[in-house]
Amino acid sequence: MSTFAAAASTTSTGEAFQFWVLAVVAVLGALGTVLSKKTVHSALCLAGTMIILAVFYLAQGAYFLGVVQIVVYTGAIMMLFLFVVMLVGITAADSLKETLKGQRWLAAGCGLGFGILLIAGIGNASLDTFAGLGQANAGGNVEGLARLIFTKYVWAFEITGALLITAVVGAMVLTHRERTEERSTQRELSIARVRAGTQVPPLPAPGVYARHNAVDVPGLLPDGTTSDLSVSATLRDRGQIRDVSNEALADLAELEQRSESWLERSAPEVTAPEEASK
Amino acid sequence: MNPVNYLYLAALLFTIGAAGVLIRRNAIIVFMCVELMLNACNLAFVTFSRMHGNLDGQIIAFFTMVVAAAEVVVGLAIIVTMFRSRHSASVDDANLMKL
Amino acid sequence: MSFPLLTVTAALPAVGAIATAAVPAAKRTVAKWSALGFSVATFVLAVIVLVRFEPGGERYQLTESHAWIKDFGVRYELGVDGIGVSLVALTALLIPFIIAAGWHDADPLEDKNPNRRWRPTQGFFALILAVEAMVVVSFEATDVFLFYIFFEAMLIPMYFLIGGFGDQAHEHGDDEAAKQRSYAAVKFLLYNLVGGLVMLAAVIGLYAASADQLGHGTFSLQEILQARAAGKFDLASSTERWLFLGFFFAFAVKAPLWPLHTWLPNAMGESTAPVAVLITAVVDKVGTFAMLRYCLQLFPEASKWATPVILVLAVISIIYGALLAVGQRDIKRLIAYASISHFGFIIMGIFAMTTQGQSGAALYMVNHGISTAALLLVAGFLISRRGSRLIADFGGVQKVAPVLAGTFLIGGLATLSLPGLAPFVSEFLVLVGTFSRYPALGIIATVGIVLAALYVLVLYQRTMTGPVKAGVEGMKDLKVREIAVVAPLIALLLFLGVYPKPLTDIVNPAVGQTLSDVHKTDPKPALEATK
Amino acid sequence: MENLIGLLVAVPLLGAAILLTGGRRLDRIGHWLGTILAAVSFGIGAVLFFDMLGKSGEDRAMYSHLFSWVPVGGFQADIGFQLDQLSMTFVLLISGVGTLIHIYSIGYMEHDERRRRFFGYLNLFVAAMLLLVIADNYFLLYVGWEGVGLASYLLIGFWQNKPSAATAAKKAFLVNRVGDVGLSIAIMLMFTTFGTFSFQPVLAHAGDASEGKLTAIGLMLLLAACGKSAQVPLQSWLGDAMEGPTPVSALIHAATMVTAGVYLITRSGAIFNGAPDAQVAVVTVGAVTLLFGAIVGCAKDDIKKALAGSTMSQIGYMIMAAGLGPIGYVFAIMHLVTHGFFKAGLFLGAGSVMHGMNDEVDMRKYGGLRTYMPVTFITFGLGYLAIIGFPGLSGFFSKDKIIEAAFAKGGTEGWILGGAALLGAAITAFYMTRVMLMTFFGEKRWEADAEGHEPHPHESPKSMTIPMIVLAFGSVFAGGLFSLNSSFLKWLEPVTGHEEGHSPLSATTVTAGTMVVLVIGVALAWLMYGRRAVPAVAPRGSLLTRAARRDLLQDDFNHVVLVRGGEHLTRSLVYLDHSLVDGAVNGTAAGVGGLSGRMRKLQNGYVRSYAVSMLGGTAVLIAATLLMRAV
Repeated sequence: MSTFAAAASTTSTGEAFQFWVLAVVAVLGALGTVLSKKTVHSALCLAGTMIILAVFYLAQGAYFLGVVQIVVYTGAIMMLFLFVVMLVGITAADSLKETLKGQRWLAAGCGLGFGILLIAGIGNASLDTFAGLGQANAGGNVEGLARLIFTKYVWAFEITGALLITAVVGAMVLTHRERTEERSTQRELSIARVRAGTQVPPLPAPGVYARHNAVDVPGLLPDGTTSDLSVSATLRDRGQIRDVSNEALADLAELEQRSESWLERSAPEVTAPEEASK
Repeated sequence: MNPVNYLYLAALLFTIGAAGVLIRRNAIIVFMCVELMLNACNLAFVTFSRMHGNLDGQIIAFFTMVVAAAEVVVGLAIIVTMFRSRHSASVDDANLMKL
Repeated sequence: MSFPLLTVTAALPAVGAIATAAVPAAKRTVAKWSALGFSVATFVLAVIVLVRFEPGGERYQLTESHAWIKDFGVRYELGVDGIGVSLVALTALLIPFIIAAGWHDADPLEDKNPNRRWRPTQGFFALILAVEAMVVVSFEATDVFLFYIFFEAMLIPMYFLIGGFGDQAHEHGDDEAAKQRSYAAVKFLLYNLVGGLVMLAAVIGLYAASADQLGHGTFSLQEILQARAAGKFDLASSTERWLFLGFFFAFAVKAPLWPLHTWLPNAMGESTAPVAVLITAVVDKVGTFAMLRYCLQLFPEASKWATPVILVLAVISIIYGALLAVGQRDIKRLIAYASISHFGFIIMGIFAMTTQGQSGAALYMVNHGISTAALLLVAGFLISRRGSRLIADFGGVQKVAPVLAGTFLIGGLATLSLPGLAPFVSEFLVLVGTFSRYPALGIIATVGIVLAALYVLVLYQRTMTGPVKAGVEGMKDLKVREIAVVAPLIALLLFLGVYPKPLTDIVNPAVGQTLSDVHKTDPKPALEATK
Repeated sequence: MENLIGLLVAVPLLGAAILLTGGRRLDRIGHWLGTILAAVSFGIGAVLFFDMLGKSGEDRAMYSHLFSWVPVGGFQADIGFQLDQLSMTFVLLISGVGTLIHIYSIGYMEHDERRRRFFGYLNLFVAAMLLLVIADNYFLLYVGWEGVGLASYLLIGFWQNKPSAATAAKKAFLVNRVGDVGLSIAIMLMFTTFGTFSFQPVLAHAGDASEGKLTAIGLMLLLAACGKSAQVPLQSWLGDAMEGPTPVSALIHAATMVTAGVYLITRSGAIFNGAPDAQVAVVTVGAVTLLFGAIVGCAKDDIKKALAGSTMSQIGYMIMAAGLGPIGYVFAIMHLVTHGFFKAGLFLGAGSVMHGMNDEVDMRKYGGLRTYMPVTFITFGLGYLAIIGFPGLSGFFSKDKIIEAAFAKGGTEGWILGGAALLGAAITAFYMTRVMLMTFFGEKRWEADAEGHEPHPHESPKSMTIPMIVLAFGSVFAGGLFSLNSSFLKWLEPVTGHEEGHSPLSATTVTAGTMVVLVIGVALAWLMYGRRAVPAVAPRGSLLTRAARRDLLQDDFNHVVLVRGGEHLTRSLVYLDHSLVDGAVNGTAAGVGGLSGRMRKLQNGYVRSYAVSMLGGTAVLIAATLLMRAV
């Protein structure tokens, strides 16, 4: 690994090659994060970018950070994101259509100008001498960081500890829902249901027909139509109901065909699946 | 190659993130974009630390991560609560700051 | 170090304000008496200051000096010269009368619910004392920054006094009165705030100038004066002029000088008579006083440079104010415009840059305070009896209330500066002082004398003489409290009119020093006659 | 002795203070107190007078310096008194006539519930007037000057419930104030010229000053004199001043206050001597006024207004005499004193008539009163003879001298002035005879008034008649006494100086001429009012008559030009102050308000637009730093 950190004002071709390849990917990932319709996709793109950044850290001799980046960011934080996406992601598919008047143009303008300025700034800053981390990492990168953290930055370190604790408590307070009344028993619930008069019997079970036991398959009502009630609300909202009634009816029809032909009898006209699914 | 390119990359990423913050309505994605910006900064820090040949830059980057973690925790919690209260994660729905 | 007399004099009313405000809501009378007690105690202290002050001694006496904000060279410096000490005395003298005159002005009206949390009475008197404290400090301060702070802080209590406690007497009923009142209060605040902010810029500029002239920035008046005397402090004329204008603008708004005067009639018209007295007789004096102390002493050259314009504005104020006073339908507004005319005289005297002019101006501040107080307070009694401020609603009052009419007439005569009453001396001094350097202006200004007679006598004729108007018949004559308020003021007017020497002895040295600051000497008479 | 001088002022002032602040408990003794105090100050004056007689001519003047009043730099005003023969003459006149009129008022104001206050004001007036004449510097004189103005304001407006009275009082004060401006400017000029304004140094060094300055001072003093002495063009207030109670008219507007102008000019003789142009102005004013007043006097039917016109014209004589310079000063003062006697007497007589006629003032409603009120008739008659200059009575001596002096001025100027004086004498004879005839002769013309009670004329009480008698004595003998081996001349000469004018006409010629015009005037009046019956309602009369009834349209001029114009000016200024000065400020306020109203639209509450502005801001900052580093 020391080869990575060696470079002074220029880097090894290896690193250069690696940079040019990965940088492109990282940018693509970033764009993906911003532009993809579905939250999950942007989360994944972000994760990718982060991993690439981790590689860059390693490449620049920040071994500890590189690892932390992978473990903490990509491992923990992104997962946290995904959890929340699952919790919240019902409206995940949000249109990219702009509602605020002129917001997009402003955003484009500011972003562009900002970027240009930033790059210009870097450009005309004289940054060609790179000391490299050779002797800084001599005693080992982790030890070096540790020495700094526990000497020079110990105060800040303590503060961050406090910050983290506060954050945890804050998160708990925010998300914790205080239960104000006694948890209602089944009896009370049933009574309430009868009172309300809606859906007194239990909900129909999904996946009737032996060949289907998946929860995303709605059950069929006696008339052959499907009952969305039989599928969990989440799936319903996500529009992830797999409607199998048609093929089921098709199989049925085929079965009867076969039996008729075996019995040398004219089969009765099979109701078209469309009408059946009405 | 001159390592300055890392900085250019950082700038680019940062800008993309910023743009994302500006144009996306979904709070979660906005958040991710913020994370992206933070990461861009970290990259810059690491590059600087390499440039100066000492580890302070990395330390700062490290602190940034910690703070980012805390921020994400609280932020996501807020998003969840917001979603609970108004069944939407769109930042535009919360414009109570309007005069 | 010696006993901090000046600090105590300023602090006592402040303490009084807190104490008065702390009185429980039910105990209204207690609050009144405590306010009166504190103000009287302050007056006693002021008298002690007056006695301890030796005329012709040090320029600034009874000085106190402590570092306050080291980083900006702000010091807590107090000290009084002849003019300052007499104005401190004036303030301390007037406040008890103001309080006594406003004894019932802040009583809650019956129809409002009695047990409300807001305590107007306590607030009223506490605010008056607060104003007194701030005014006293600004008369005593010899540190520009310290002065500035209190010069501005004054506005806050005044704002509430004007906006919160107007008299209900308005031609269009209470709601209209309230609306007018808040308008007046806001106008007052904005005008003075703008002036103050401009001044703040100039104050900072002064600090910067001193920083690069003396090496360390300072706000201390004395230090700057000594530095100039030693030739170490010498501003470029352009800088000096800008700074001067910054200061002068603020003071001209406060004074007020035409055309920055329009806030005064509103403020005085809408507020109760005692508060109006507070405005015109006490608070506005800070403006003219500050011209004399800061504009002239800090920026002598610029003052001389601006003199012609200022004098013309002052003369305009004199004539203009008098003419508008003639045209008013509202007693208090009339008096307000009369005051504008008088402030014109004061400013003219200050910038005539002659001994007579400036001594006259200094006397004028004191005399105008007393005379206007007398006139306005009587007018207040009159208005509160009739429940109207319109001149047209009165007539034949002297028939039913001769004492009231008599005191009103004396106040009026003092306002038109009749010989034998104090204002005459000061007005004539101002005129002579101006005339001896700018004859034309002096002569134009004398027109103001005739106009003064006009508006005062017209006011007296319309309100007091003639057949008794409807609504005036049942009018009661002055009560003992009211006479106790007015009589001492009148006595003082007579005394200072006949024997102003004590006052002039205190004021003259200060004026002499100011004139030497601006390097001006009185013009010599055409031929020296043997005295 | 010198210490007594202050008391002259202090005593009546004390009286005023007591009476005005004393309250109702003094109502019963108030008038006596006032009268006694006035008498006391007359007594003091007498004592000083005899003390003065004891000394030789030159060192008769007494000085007393009380304390330094307004010491500011070169401006040193003191409270100090100077009592020389000139002042002494006035002191005796003022306190003497004053006392008499106090006594008279006891009876005259008997039925007025505010009598105490009236006496307070009278005392105040006496004090102020005495201060005016014994002050030793112009600044202190100014105090007395305005003091008498105040007293006259209070007394004219004494019956304040009469709007006419209140207005008249205000008018009097205002017109006087205009004059006072003249005086104050004169004082300023003296200060800038001489560095002082005490009589002695100023008058001593008057010669050294440039003529231009002296002329300016003189004209300003003349303006002051015009205001106080009701000379053209500031005479308009005197007629209205008759709204006051008659004793006031007698004391202030006939005998004393209105003569203050003459005092001022005579006192400042040294200045006028050095400024011929100013003197010309003075004599012109005097001549014009003496004709003006006389003409007005001819037309008035109100007895007091007629007398007021006569006062104006007599003071015109004095001013003219004073304007003649050293040849006239003494006679001006002499006429002033005699006039003080007979004019006061005439007014008191008029008052007594009114007293008997339920305050009826219209002479056309009198007639034949001589039988009803003999004492009044005789005293009034003597006063009448005195004023028209009947040989041997006081008016004869003083007025004759003035006319001589006028001729003695020499040149065409002398002829003009003399002619004017003679004409004035003729008119005086005419209108006074008219008054006399309309009031006391002919048949009775009064009838029951609206309430139906007929006036039954009766003689006035002793308290009123005695002063009239005393004054009548004065008006008969004073003149003779004064001109007895020209004692008055000798008495005043040390102060005013005197030089004999060389008249183109001999004294006897002048006297003869005076007699002739006198006879003509009387005869004319008798033809018009004595032979024919006087119509009870005034005939329309000639254009001049109608103009004269309206004070020769002078008031109308004031009304149109000053009052109306002033009203318009103030009204438009009030409007401008509101719309322009105030409007500018309010406009700015409105503008700012509107702007902020637009600005607040930016606060739309959308996080993202806030974010945009943040980013933009950052961009700007970066750009700024870059630029900074670039330059």
